[in-house]
Amino acid sequence: MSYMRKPEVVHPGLPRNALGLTVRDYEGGMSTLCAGCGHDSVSAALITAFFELGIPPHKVAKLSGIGCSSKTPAYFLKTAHGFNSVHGRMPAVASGASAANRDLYYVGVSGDGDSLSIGLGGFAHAVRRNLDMLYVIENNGVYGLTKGQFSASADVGSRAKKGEVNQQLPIDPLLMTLSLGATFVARGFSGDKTQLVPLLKAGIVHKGFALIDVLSPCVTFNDHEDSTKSYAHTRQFYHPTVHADFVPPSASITASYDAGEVRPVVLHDGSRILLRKASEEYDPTDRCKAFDYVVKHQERGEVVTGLLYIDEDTPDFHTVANTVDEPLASIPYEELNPGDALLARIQRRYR
Amino acid sequence: MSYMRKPEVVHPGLPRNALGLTVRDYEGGMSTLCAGCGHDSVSAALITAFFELGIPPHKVAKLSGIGCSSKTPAYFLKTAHGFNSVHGRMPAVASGASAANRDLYYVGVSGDGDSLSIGLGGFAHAVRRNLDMLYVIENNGVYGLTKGQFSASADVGSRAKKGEVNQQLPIDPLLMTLSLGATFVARGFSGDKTQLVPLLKAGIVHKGFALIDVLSPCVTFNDHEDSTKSYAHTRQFYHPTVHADFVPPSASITASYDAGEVRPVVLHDGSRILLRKASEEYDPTDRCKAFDYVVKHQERGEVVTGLLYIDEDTPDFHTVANTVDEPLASIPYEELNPGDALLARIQRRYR
Amino acid sequence: MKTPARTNDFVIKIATVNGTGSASANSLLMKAIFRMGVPVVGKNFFPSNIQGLPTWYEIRVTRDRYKARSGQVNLMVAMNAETYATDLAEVESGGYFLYDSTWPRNSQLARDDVTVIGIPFSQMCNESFADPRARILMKNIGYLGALVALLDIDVEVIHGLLAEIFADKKNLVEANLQAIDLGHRYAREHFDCPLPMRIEPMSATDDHIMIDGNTAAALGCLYSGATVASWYPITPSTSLMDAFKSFCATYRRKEASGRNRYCIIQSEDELAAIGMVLGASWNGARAFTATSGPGLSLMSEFLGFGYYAEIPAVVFDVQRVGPSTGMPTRTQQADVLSAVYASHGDTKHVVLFPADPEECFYFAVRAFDLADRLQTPVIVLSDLDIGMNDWMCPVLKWDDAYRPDRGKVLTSEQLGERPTFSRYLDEDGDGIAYRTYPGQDSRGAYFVRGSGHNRHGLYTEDAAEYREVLDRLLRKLETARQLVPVPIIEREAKINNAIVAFGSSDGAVRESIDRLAERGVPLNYMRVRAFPFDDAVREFLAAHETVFVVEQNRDAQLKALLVSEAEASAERLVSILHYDGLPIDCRCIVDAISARLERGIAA
Amino acid sequence: MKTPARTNDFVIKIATVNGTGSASANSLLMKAIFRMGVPVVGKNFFPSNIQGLPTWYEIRVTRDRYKARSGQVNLMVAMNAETYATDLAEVESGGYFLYDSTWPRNSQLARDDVTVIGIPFSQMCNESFADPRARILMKNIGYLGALVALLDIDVEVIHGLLAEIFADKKNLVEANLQAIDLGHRYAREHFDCPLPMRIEPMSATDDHIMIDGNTAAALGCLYSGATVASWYPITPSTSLMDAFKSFCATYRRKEASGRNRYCIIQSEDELAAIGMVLGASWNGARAFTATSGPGLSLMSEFLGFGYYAEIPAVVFDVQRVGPSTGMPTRTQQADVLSAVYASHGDTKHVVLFPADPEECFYFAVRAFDLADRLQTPVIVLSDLDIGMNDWMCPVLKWDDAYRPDRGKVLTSEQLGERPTFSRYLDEDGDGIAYRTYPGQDSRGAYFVRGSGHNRHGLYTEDAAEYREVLDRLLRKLETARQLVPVPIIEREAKINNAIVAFGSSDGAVRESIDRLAERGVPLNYMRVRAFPFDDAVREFLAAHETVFVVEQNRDAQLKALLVSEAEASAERLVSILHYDGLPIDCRCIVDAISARLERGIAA
Ligand SMILES: Cc1ncc(C[n+]2csc(CCOP(=O)(O)OP(=O)(O)O)c2C)c(N)n1
Ligand SMILES: Cc1ncc(C[n+]2csc(CCOP(=O)(O)OP(=O)(O)O)c2C)c(N)n1
Ligand code: SF4
Ligand code: SF4
Ligand SMILES: [Mg+2]
Ligand SMILES: [Mg+2]
Repeated sequence: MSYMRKPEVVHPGLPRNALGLTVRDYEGGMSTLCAGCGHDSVSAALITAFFELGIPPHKVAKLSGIGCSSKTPAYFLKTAHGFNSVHGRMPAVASGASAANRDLYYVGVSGDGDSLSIGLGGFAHAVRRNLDMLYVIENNGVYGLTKGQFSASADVGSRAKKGEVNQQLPIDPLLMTLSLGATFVARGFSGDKTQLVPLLKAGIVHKGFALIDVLSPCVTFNDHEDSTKSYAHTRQFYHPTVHADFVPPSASITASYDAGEVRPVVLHDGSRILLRKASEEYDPTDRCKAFDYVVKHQERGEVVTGLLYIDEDTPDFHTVANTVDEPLASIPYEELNPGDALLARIQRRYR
Repeated sequence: MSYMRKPEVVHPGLPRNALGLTVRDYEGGMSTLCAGCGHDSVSAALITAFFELGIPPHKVAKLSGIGCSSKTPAYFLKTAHGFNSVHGRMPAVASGASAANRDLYYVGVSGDGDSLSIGLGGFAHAVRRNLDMLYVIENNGVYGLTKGQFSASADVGSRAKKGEVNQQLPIDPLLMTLSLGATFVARGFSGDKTQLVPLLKAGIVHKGFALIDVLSPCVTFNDHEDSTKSYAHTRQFYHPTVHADFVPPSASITASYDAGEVRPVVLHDGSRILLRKASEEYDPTDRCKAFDYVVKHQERGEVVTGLLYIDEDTPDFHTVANTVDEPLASIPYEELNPGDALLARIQRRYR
Repeated sequence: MKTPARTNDFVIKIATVNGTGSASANSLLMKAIFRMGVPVVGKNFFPSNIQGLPTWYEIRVTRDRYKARSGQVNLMVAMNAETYATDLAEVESGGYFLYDSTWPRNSQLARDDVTVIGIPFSQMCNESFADPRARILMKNIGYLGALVALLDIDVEVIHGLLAEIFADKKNLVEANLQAIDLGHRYAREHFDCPLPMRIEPMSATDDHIMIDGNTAAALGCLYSGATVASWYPITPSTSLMDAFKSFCATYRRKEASGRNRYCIIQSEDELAAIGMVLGASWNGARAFTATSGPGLSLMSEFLGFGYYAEIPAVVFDVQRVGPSTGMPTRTQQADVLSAVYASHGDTKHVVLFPADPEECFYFAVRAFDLADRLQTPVIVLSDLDIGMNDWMCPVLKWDDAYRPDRGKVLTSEQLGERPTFSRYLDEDGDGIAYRTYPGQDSRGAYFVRGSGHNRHGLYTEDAAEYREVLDRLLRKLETARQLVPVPIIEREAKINNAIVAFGSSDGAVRESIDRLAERGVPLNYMRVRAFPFDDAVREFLAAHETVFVVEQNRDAQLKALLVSEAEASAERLVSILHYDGLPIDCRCIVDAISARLERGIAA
Repeated sequence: MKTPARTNDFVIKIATVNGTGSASANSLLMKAIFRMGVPVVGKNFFPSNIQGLPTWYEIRVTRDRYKARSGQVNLMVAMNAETYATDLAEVESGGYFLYDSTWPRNSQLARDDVTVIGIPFSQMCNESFADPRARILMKNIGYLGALVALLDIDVEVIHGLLAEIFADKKNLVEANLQAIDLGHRYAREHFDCPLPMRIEPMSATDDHIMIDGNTAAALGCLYSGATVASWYPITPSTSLMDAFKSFCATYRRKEASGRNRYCIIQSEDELAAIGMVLGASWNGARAFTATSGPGLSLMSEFLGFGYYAEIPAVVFDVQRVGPSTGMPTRTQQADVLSAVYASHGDTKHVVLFPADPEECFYFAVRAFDLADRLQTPVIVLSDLDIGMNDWMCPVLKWDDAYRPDRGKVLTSEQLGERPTFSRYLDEDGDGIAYRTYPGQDSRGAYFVRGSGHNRHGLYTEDAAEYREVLDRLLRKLETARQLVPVPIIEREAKINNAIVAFGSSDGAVRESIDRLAERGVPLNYMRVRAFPFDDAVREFLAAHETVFVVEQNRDAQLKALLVSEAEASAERLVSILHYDGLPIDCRCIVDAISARLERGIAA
């Protein structure tokens, strides 16, 4: 974003967050997506989440690959730096960026094509690295930008706009990341902002890799009858399992919950997630149970949503890398230069 | 392999298989791997498996990527065609080869580096395609050929020869392929041929993608103390779960088993696998249970082996592709040429 | 203001918003003119998104059968208020500006030298159609109706086309006719019809079709006997595979069983796509992939493998604007160097440069024959302009006597007759060794590898053995030189200067040669059609004083190849470069050459 | 048979089996000679496996300070019976063949003109050492002992070296001394020691070190202030990252906390490695990767992105033998074209060509400065010969006044002072725009993209806006031309012919110039050190009648660039190509030039 000094006109009545900013300060450029595209709702939810968390926009780095979904970082937080990389390679860019500056909030936006086809390997390795970032897959079962081919998340039996019926097994990002030891595994729906916004907030604050698979229908190529990723089908078979309320560090819990119904999880910065479970026996800290739960519902054609698994203990990328607290990019050269004298000393071993 | 007409001297007493061939006919070139390398034992097991199954060597296509493991197709079945591709891309080559000729037996040999790092995406998609092939990962926790860096299967806490201790989560090919809907998921150990050979046979005959993760120690870079992929460590923590006896179609079952102990699975060609389970409640046709079982034992530091999951029902790649029975590569041009007259007809729509 | 009579020689440009269904109206318009026997050139300028952004369609009516854009617009059909200003500015003096007068026009939108025609399309459609989607769609048919009247298009032809298009949906014919009528009637009632700029029937399109290069290439693949294809979707190559898929579904299904005699794999990425092609080709099938720039970059490791392990493969690179993701819906010819030199190490590929859809068809077949004969990847460099625009081409012909050249493949029988088989031995001195297919005979077994190997296909690190294979590959490239399509040369002995070009620049170059000839500047012409360069290319370059090399890229990539690979002397080559993403027209060529020659004369 | 006295001027070649520990004995031998003040050249020829295959180490003792192989072997230490025959054949007439006489030698292994020296190393070691592993290892030290006697090497120097190497393992010193003594004694007792071919102390190695290029490059990265590195292991680049890692572990750990001031990521593949480097550089760190040919191919999509989105990156390509997987443990210079043109579209990269480890160090630093200044990827093309062999180099110097050139980066303060910020605007006319780091200031925010963008960094599909950026990138390349290392030129006005070379061919070329001068063939010399080519390159090429271009590749890749990118006239450039995987020596150059000039005179 180039900038010009132009005072923006802000409605005086707009609510302000802890930083004194309004939601306007978190908006982005004008979307060029199709009217009704799920992805625009996800952008809106991200705007709300960052606004409500009160994170300064310039402390956020937005990253993406290629696809309609990957265009969206242009449509939120226009005053944050962004990196629209090449197809499927955003996880690598995010890893390098994080290595250089651990002080920023990283939010990656990708598509099911970008992450589950060309980018699958890189995605899996970012999970393995437990890179501290929010990773959103805007999942519509198709390659929107290239006009509606099935993606790897297309369900068996789903029909394409042109008539073809998919027969290949879908890759479920939840199951895959659970198998890889992910530390935050969630699913949302672009059509349910009430569920999505707290999920996003929790993912942003989670120290480690937070995957949120967001069902985000493609109105142009995958919103017809017999598509299992349409708005209608998602609404019908959508199964909220664990609702996550996000409570910032300073706030006290105001809503009243029935005892036993709510399970709090404390995040590294003192925020809490209050998990409200649809089913009594569900345990969002047991990855085998989460796996089983997703598979069993999938077999019934149901799409479970919510924060399905969380683990705040596995060390994140920088902890394992044992890097200093200071961003590497900010260390002055004077502290990095080993000096002339040392160079002479080092070279003794080469005599 | 170039050939010269040179009658090979065969020991007259050597046993012959149904085709009248001896095990010599299934051997390969001289290995250039380190003495004691696990991979050589896997080659030996493959020789036995193909010999015992009585498959004509020229009906086998051997494929691999790059690495010490990927060199091994040169060391078995020298009279079969082989394809040593580039690093991590064997699954793609296998997919194309299979598309062209569904009549061959495909055996892919890869390493943990080749399949779980650079080749992860392609590997996952071959699983998803349920490509009809045997896929062996010779897993040693390191990149052998590039001198011992940790691979993505290195366990947390395992120490490298140079002293570094791995702290990154391992990618377990079993868990990952289970999450992707694989139809045959097994683990063996290069040091246990009794278990490995029947697994390989079952994998060869299985119609669909048969993954066998074979623990195959690298004597040069990962066989020291504090390595979790050494011979000693593997022997100690190795946990056979489901033993698979392979019974060819014509044979009758001769060994006697206690009732309830054995569960037969019939393969598409009439062969049977007799599964003998270590634990009563284990069910090798339930992928969630298999997932749970592997994870739980892993948490205890145990490495489960055997045929952990099998599904003979999911259609394989060619079934989904609805291709003719005849290999595509063998269809004469005359049957493929739509002809001049039709070309004229087709072009009417472009007027 | 005088409007010159421009019968059958003018350009219509239609400005709309994408996703509103204007594409079918535009192609209907173009086809109608074509069916009236009048040559046309159609270019679609569309954005890299799915819905809601400006898009244009340009139709050149060209009685002189030119193949390129003229560089002018004579009639603008402005259906997108957002772009009114720039659209109006683009009209040539004496031209027309047709717009939707439902809403009042900004008073600034006026030019003395352009006739503005307002027709209330939206209003008429809103009054006539109830369904909101139909209202949007029919607006397009409405302007078509107006144009029928204004340009004197044969209504019967339009009716015929509609009947064909909606053969299955008769009820739609009705609605369309109604919309046509709305526009038609309004135009006749309010304006002098036809305009001086009009269509008059000719018979210059007999034995021709209107087809895009991707479809033609797909037909070529079908006729070449390709059975395996693998690709990862990328604009502008996607429609090639779409077309192949649909041809196969119709013409390659075994009737008795309904089973497929082909296998098309949508792979997980381009690295896998080319890997699959190599696997299938190794196994004896004809296999191909289609991609564009970023995909070609990703394929480069495997392309080097194919070169060195000597496995056939056919790759269509339908070029778009680079570098990087660039402009996916714009055209360029900037992958020349990356195609020829794809991969590290001493790797050089055979590359074909089709100029139009017709050549896409024939070169597709040729590419498979070359790949099999030479046992190497062959890259067909098309581009978005050729691949996605409909071009007028002579009807495609097929000779049923054609049999694929599968190259030097030993059968089991032949293997039995020979004492030895060495996969990489140059038995015939042409640099091409004999291969075998897997699954046939153990005596033909060998282990393909991208690592160092000797003439027998065995692993080697021996300096001399390694070199032997590498030197043979150079001999093979010499053989390739003699097999690839020769350049098209138009030459008169007494002319000293010339133009060299390739691919989709052909039309603009030919037109500029006519224009320059009119100005007394005669030029010879050579269109290069393949790499490695034939001797005729060398000879032509050496024989001319100044050679203008016309390319649609910034870095003069063909010129770089001509000097380094055809030993052309750089001083005599003058680059004319066009690389803004729009298909080249003759004006930039004429201007550059005129300027240069004038300077030359002045100097 | 006469053996010429060759004091300090001969070649020892040691043939062993890999995995048997001969490497340390060989480097001990070389270091001892070096410490005696005598210049040496060491080359390791090892197989692409881990254990059990033939391997050779060549040490040239060169009082005249040549830097290349001589192309001869005067003393063969043949410890591998499997290669006896070829090893013997390789010895120059008048030379020596030292072998393990424990087992009887095949009678055919004899040459009239070579002195065979048999010493029963295995037998002696078996008698002296109990541990089987020690028996194998000590055999190597045994032949070292024999060479000490035969070549008159200073035993004290050897003792000193052993004491340093085994500073922590004193007990090993003992065993080694014993083995040295075995060989030494046997040689003195059975043969006339020293041979006429011997070492005499000099003082020609003061202020020099023996270092490999990968280690030197890693030191350069350390001193340049690089903090982030990402790579995927590949021979022969792996040791670069290994060295960087070990330097960082020692010199970049914060003492107080034990925490790292660096982050090295072993990525999942090369595509990710370069992606991480771009991510880190975008975020303000100095970041780099190291790879070899196949990795470069895989990086090509991202390299084009870096070029177009204008993000710094430093890539070391330590070249090995291509095409494809090729011979990973052999050397070549065949990635020139793929490096310069990496990626589809109009992409051209800045490439540096270091000639030896010393230049690897300085060019590493230079590469980071150039990448930051030019905001673009810079590729440093080293090769296996430079990267993995120990070269004698002047001691490396560092100026503590050095400060990294981070290029045009706007701080928050500077942003505050300006009315606007446009990421891709050419404010200074040098083609370089201003950038900002993320995390600093919202006013510097922009969205990096590889898709079409305008001067403001905003998405565009507009022809003129697109072109503006592409044209500026060309201007930036012009600026690069003025910033990259200038060629090294050795030139006398009256000499008409010249050699042009780059990288590791330097030593062989310099030696051949001496040889040819002796024969009365004077030649000028230019070593090209970077792309894009400086004007001095153009001028030099234009000023000579015949220019021999020496390259270690098959396809004359530098020559191709010189004619296409420096407008050199192809007719005057004559290629001398060496590409069998072994480091070039002067003989092929001398022979080719002699032959050519004789032909020239005859013609
Ligand atoms: C290397 C490469 N290959 C192919 C493409 C073409 N391409 C652009 S977006 C896309 C798929 C996007 O699908 P997805 O990630 O699901 O995003 P969506 O558009 O559905 O939101 C493809 C294949 C490309 N840009 N780069
Ligand atoms: C593109 C590419 N990158 C890197 C390499 C170098 N390389 C060769 S083998 C290998 C790793 C092999 O590890 P694995 O697959 O586990 O096989 P192993 O040697 O352990 O059996 C690597 C990184 C290569 N050949 N190609
Ligand atoms: S094509 Fe689909 S995914 Fe893309 S913008 Fe339109 S609705 Fe969204
Ligand atoms: S290095 Fe390891 S994996 Fe490679 S051959 Fe030796 S033991 Fe086997
Ligand atoms: Mg999608
Ligand atoms: Mg391994």
